[in-house]
Amino acid sequence: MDASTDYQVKLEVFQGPLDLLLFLIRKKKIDIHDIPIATVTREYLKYLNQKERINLDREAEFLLIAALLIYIKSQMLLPREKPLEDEKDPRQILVNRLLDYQRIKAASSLLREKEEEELLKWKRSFLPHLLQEDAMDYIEISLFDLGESFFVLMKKKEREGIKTIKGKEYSLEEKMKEILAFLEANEFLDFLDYFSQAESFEEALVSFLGLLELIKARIVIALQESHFQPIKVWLRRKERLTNN
Amino acid sequence: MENRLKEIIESLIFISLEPLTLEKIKSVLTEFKQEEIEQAIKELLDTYVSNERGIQIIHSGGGLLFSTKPEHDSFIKRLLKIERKGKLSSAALETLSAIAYHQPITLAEISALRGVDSSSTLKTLLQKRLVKIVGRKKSPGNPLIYRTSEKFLTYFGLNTIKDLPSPEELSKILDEEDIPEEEDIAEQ
Amino acid sequence: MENRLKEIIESLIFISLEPLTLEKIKSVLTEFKQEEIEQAIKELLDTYVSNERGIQIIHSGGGLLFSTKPEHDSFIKRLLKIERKGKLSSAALETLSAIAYHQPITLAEISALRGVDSSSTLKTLLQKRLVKIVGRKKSPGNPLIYRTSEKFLTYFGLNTIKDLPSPEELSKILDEEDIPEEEDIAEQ
Repeated sequence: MDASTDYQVKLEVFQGPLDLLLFLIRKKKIDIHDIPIATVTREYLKYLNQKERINLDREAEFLLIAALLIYIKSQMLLPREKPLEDEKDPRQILVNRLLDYQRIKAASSLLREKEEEELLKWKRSFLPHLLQEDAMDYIEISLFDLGESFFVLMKKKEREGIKTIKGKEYSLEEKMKEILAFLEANEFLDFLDYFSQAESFEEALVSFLGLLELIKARIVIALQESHFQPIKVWLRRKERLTNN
Repeated sequence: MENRLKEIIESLIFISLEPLTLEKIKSVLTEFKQEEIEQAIKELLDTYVSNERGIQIIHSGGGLLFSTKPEHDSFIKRLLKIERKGKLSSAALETLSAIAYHQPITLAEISALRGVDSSSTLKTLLQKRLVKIVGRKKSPGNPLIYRTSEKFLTYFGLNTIKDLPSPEELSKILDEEDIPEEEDIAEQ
Repeated sequence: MENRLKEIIESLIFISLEPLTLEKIKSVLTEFKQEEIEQAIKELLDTYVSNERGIQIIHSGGGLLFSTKPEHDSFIKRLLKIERKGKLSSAALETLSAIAYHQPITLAEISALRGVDSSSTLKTLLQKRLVKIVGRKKSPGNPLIYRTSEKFLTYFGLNTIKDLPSPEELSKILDEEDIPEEEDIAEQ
């Protein structure tokens, strides 16, 4: 293989600096346990020099390994009185990392094969037809789910953009009357819409408490068709009518 | 070839989200003659009738679909009950997350956080012993206050409640830019 | 009676969205002897192997699961109007391998193993439920630790994590491997 074809392999094809190093070692048919560090460093830097479009994060990762290579090279060049013992070989850290990485590469090509096999087999993602069964959306939850759920909840609240607190005072009773009046005039009340109209956090809170009271007193009913769907509030009387 | 056609149709019925109509089957299997397809469907249905099978193909909603048999209903119910034991609805999950991150907390506070009345999901969590009552708040009405339980920790494999991913860690993980589409794996 | 048991088990496997384990089958079918159940499962699997069927029962993720056959893939894609199923990115696969072979593992450890920052890949894997958080490491900063999930097993058609070759076996595979042609790598 001549030098001109060397450069046809773009840096982007490599997963990272270790991938590039491994590639160089394999290409030169070098024994991974006995790396000619000077040659490899030279080759590695040659590849790095053709960086055209790699982003800064990636560049830093590649440079980090370059620094390690140069450091090892300098260690190797230091005059020694007697030959290095194996564990003192400055290359050992690099060799270990490469061996670990090589195994990961091997495992990932194995997983790729398995993935390809499995993708040909289709499994159902829905509950099959049951004779008389209430299919509810139950999920197995992980710690990540729990955290994510909280995160989404907080984001939602942030977006709802509860406005600054004003001095005005709101009475619970007034709010309850207001909600009832709204429900008399309208079919139902869209929960989020209603609260987004609140002028202040305080007003939203009082409205909310008022609504809770009305629900508790079984005057109104709040329904949500499914999770993350808008919550609608109905007068109980009307709700019965629609059911009939 | 005929057998292969029968197999293909069977797999299509299996994977279809809705009852699979004859028209749909024909429109997918364009390389087969219509009569061939009809014949294969007939034979497929016969196989299911004659063999002792736990599942069946039924005509429903204008198409074909797989279904269990009524006589196995009680066993299926038992299985579903077991499968759901360790599971939570998404509403319960949300409630649990609100409690985990805001404990000690009252029901009104949970409901305010979620924007939905949370009393029934809280009840579920109490029944599953993932949440416990730890006392009353010294405020009007003296509402009960809740915390996550020891079982909650075991369920998630945590040593202490401090092991929960912190809101900062969560935003670090979740606020990352979205990954380009081509990396997505299809939902299975 | 025996046939009935086979039928019941078939319907249970069919109805379960996740791989159905032998333990679960036994815990549902308490009125049957364990040996009877095991025998019936064996016979059920034999039926599927010998008959020409469009669907099959596979061992995956520690249990039994229905799936279509690989050879019908193209027809199913036509039915579902899917061009191809998305594959994981190489970065995602590499990260998964690092986790699978070094679990439990922290993000910093994953990044060190790969030589590249792996936070956004890890996020993708968490969202795809292929990886889970299992607690914190007792080390400075108490970082979160990760493991592969049950879905990881099913996704790759593994029955248990032990189905993966051991690190020693991997090294052996590597030693036997030929030096790849440069072109091959360039195409990746």
